[in-house]
Amino acid sequence: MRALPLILAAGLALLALAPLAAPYLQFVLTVAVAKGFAALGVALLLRAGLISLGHAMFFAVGAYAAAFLAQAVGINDFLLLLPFAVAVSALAGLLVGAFLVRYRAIFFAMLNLAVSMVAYALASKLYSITGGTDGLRIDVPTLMGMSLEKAQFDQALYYISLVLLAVVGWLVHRYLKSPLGQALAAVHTNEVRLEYLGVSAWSTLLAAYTISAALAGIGGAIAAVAIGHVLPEYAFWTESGHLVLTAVLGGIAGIAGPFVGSIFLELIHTVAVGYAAEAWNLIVGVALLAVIFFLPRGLFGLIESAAGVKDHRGETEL
Amino acid sequence: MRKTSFMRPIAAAAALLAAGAAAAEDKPESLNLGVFTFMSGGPAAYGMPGRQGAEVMIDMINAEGGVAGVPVSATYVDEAQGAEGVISEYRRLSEDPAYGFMIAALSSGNCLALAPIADQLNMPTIGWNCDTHQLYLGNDYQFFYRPNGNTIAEFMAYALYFLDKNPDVSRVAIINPDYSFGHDAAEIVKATLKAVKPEVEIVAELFPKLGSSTFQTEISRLSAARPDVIFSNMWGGDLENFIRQAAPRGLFRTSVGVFALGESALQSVDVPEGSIVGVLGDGYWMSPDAQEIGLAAPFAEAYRAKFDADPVFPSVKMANAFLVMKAAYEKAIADNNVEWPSKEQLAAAMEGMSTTTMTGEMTFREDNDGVVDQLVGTVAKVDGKLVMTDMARYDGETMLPPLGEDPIAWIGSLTPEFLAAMPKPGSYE
Amino acid sequence: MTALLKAENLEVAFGGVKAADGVNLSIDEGEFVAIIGPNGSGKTTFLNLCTGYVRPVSGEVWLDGKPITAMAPRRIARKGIARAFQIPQLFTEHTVIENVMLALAAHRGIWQAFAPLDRPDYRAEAMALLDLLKLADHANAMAGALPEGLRKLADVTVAMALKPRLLLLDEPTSGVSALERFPLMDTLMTAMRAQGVTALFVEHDMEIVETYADRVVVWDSGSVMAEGKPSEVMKDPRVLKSVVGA
Amino acid sequence: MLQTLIPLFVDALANAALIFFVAVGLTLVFSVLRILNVAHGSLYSIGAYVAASVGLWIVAAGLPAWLTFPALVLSAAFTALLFGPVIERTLIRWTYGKSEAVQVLVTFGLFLILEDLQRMVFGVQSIYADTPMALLGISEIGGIVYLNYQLALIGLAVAVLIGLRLFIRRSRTGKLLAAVVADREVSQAMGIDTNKMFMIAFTLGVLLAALGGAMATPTTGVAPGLGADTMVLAFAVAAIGGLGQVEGAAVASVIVAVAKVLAIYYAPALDAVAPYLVMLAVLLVRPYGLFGAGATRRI
Repeated sequence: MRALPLILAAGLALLALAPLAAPYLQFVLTVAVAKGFAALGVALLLRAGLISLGHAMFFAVGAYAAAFLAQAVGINDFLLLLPFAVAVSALAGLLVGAFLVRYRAIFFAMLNLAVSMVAYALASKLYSITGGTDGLRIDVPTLMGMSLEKAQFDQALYYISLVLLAVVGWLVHRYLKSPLGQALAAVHTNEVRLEYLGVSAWSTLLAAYTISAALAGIGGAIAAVAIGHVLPEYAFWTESGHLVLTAVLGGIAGIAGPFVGSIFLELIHTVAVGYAAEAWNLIVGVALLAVIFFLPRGLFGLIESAAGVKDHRGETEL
Repeated sequence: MRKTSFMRPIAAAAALLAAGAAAAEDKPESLNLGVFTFMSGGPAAYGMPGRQGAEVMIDMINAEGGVAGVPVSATYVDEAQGAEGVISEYRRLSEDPAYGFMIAALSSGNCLALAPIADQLNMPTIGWNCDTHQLYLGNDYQFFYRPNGNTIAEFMAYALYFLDKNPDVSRVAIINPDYSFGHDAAEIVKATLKAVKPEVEIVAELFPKLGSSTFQTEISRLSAARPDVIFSNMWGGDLENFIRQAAPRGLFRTSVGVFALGESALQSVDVPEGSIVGVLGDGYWMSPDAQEIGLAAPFAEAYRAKFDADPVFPSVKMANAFLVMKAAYEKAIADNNVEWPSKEQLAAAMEGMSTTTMTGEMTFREDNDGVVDQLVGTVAKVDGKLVMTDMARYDGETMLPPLGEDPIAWIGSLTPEFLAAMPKPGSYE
Repeated sequence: MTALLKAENLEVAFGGVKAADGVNLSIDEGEFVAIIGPNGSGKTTFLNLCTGYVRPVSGEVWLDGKPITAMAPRRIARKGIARAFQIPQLFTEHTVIENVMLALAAHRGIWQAFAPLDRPDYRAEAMALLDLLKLADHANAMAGALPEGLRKLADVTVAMALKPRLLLLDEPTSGVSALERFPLMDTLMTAMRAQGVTALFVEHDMEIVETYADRVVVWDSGSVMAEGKPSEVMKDPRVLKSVVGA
Repeated sequence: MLQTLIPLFVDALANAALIFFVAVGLTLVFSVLRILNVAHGSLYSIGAYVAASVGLWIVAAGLPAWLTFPALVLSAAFTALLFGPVIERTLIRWTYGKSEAVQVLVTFGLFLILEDLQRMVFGVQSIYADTPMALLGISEIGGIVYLNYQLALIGLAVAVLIGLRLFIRRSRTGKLLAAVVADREVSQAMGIDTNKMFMIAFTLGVLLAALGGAMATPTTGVAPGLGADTMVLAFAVAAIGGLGQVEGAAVASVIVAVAKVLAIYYAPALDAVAPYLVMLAVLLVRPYGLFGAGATRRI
């Protein structure tokens, strides 16, 4: 059991050092970590047996909130953009979730998809507010009032993202171990018993839904300033599908899984663009099926086995 | 996580080093370019001729020894993957020191997204096809240049041409793709009509999604509106689908189609004769100017040999973008008296540069927008081929608002006399 | 003295079959009441009605003189009625002790998002309960992997962890071999007495009812046919006919 | 007034016909297999590609043009037989009894694979095969020219709806399918070969998807990305009608089509949003769709 924290710490250190060895990886990894946050949000809901086919919507909400604050309102400091984006996406999650967490199984998936497609369609149609399909631009934000060159900012952003990964990851880990987090898996295995314990499955799920939306919002805000542009396609349903895929590929049991999945995918993508751009979806699709068939605990499951973790109690299987 | 504290100074030192080195660079083995265009999906019908134009022009440039003796090679990036992927690819290529110049992008949306990044990454970039006038509105880019003019000149030219051609027009319908390019064009056409012929009524204004495969309901809606003129700046597969679907339903028997990007589709669909088409600039390879300059004929010949088709204006635009890039390298080398220019020197050399392309003169204005003439004509069948006839060539300078003025407001200040002073259809043959 | 639980004229029907047809019943604090009756006579439906899982068409349920009719199960649970099920309802992918700790946490309020569920005080309390119900040896087994009899015990333990005023047990000895029934009931009784729980249990086994119940209620076609001390009720020929089938 | 209403009506029905084909297979597969096939849109676009390619080939080979009509149907049948049984036997069958998350993910993986396979087989350029449309000519209704092909499609959609009903009500296989829909366990206990029923239902779903794609080709272009766009529309329509409700899909197609046509006529800015706004409005009131019902759990 000791080995796992060491491996996680080593992984984080490796991430921190990677741009020194290969500077072009910094951008790729920033985006990967951003998407990892959103995938972590999806993984939370998967623990409750709920599959959201619309979570890219909250990623987009976070991104658009950041872009809106920066360009329309003119407040463009990353340390304000981030909390604002997270607050807006959490609020969106609370509102949407209040309606959606009454539903289970495929209806939950479909209703999420439905809401996300409305968001997608509105983002691409409200030309005067969202910039339509052109999207919105974000200039390089300041950092605590300091104006930085793009290159410096990108570097700062990357390390801020890693710090967030560690801190937020730890908080989510605590949440999952807490009664409220454990109740999440309980919704999946026996909702009737949970209700008979006097626990409202609705509020348990709503809390998780809101947290998952906030996580997606963190990712959206990071991606928005890293890429410098936000677009409706962030909310398209295939993006949502990719988030679920990322979470499952990495493994939903631990906090690290979705990030492992996301980094793995982005790195493979970077390589594949040069050699097999035509077959990128094919590769990902086959990888997904292989993981579902042969590695139900995802890539992170492999790391855990290597670390000698054998105790999988209290974990949700897909 | 303490890495940040000592990484900053390293990065700063690296940046200093790079700046020092910028003054004198060694000639590279080859000049690597990123070339961005649509290569899949409906938009590829427009984007692939662009890529093919690039291939032919690269062959031509390399056959003559390349750019200042350095052979050119290109990496093509598909814009159909969406702006997020396009941006990532642009960054990936730009951060690779092997790449010296970008020719990006086809779509206005992507240019809007890439221009600030070009400045952030100090990457000299030419927007080879995008036209939105919003690009340089209120933005002062150092590294992003656009040698093909903007939507203001382009769509004013169409409005003026069809008013001259059909003086009785009173009902106009607009169907444009749903993004900045389509919305901009609609604004400009409406503003121009309002200024020079205010009695014209806009009877329908539709913005189907870019990449729609079917327009049947839109066609019914347009038929019901009974317009004299249907203006559209759809392009690629959208344009081809629209014409294919609308023609059998008789839409063009009662209304004249104005297809702003229609020249690009003349070889692939039966664009109805009498439709008004153009090339968004002067890039028509058969134009009198092109024949006089003499570069277009060998280009077209090489193009035909390689792809068994005539070049269309996206091919010409792309080829012209390469010529502008070549001129920029030559000017930067001469200006700084160096073997090979730095990226900063290249960007500086393009400031205010003038050059002759395959099809006319191009001059960069202070805002980095290129001034080019506008060519509009009418489709007719000559020797079994659809070509542009009855052309008018509008002077680029007079079609652009003065720097710093709000373009739409400037159009509003025009008068019917402006129209009267314009060259007439058929004046350029 | 008001009855702990009181049901008045409960009526509900499923697809034309009356599962509750004017049920009247009351249970006093400290009582240990058994319900018997043929299959399909509406015994489980009565438990569902009392816990809000099924809403009556008409009639009222009172707890301590306050109406709880048609409240959601979780609200009724929070008011002090806990339930063990005929088919045990456990969190199968948690261990037995985690199941119990989750119930303990739920009793205190689930909104604890940062302190872990597995903390010393919960663990000690859960262990004590498991001890009481002779499940201590299986505390760390996965709930889904337990044999049927132990799962029923675990189900009761989870219900008891809610420190209920009234415990509803749905056939606690079904699926348990004849030899194990009395020891199982002994364990349950001891535990319930130790916790001062009032209980209502549905049961098929007449011997069990006679041995453990203070009072027995006989169900037939959705209503109470007879009630009283087990020894007296068992002499009623109608009861013998419908329940024992004699 | 009537003059403007007639085109609205015709356009709505023409749209509804195309939309119905998109959704009916998805909802049919769900009703029998209880699986939401995320790759449904890809099968639609493969049907379209096969039909368009065959159509172009017939014309290029100089064969009689009328052959393009049977070619549409045969292309769909070919697609269904090629993909239906194989996919059901391998991927889909493996997911029976697994959670919805696994089912959605497996079909999403299939979607990704099929999207790229299409690019590899059919290329990335948009293709257009409109011979059947041209052969049927035009009609004028309410002062607006319509393609007879559009009108024929309305008839075909109605015929398919009625045919499906008759198949399920009258034929032996259909009755067995209906039994599986009604109660899977009981029908299994009664000796119905549910595995065979699943394969038949899935193949029928693929056939309907491919037929939808094939029938659309004469009036639309086929290009990469068609599958993903089609998928969301199919989701929306199936959700509005109620997942698993064939008649619901028909009604929902008409509702979505009316919304879309009204938007194009009177509020063009909303055309792309219209189907989803309708869906949201319906689902807010009836979360399981117009004809659907949620399941309750027994304890």
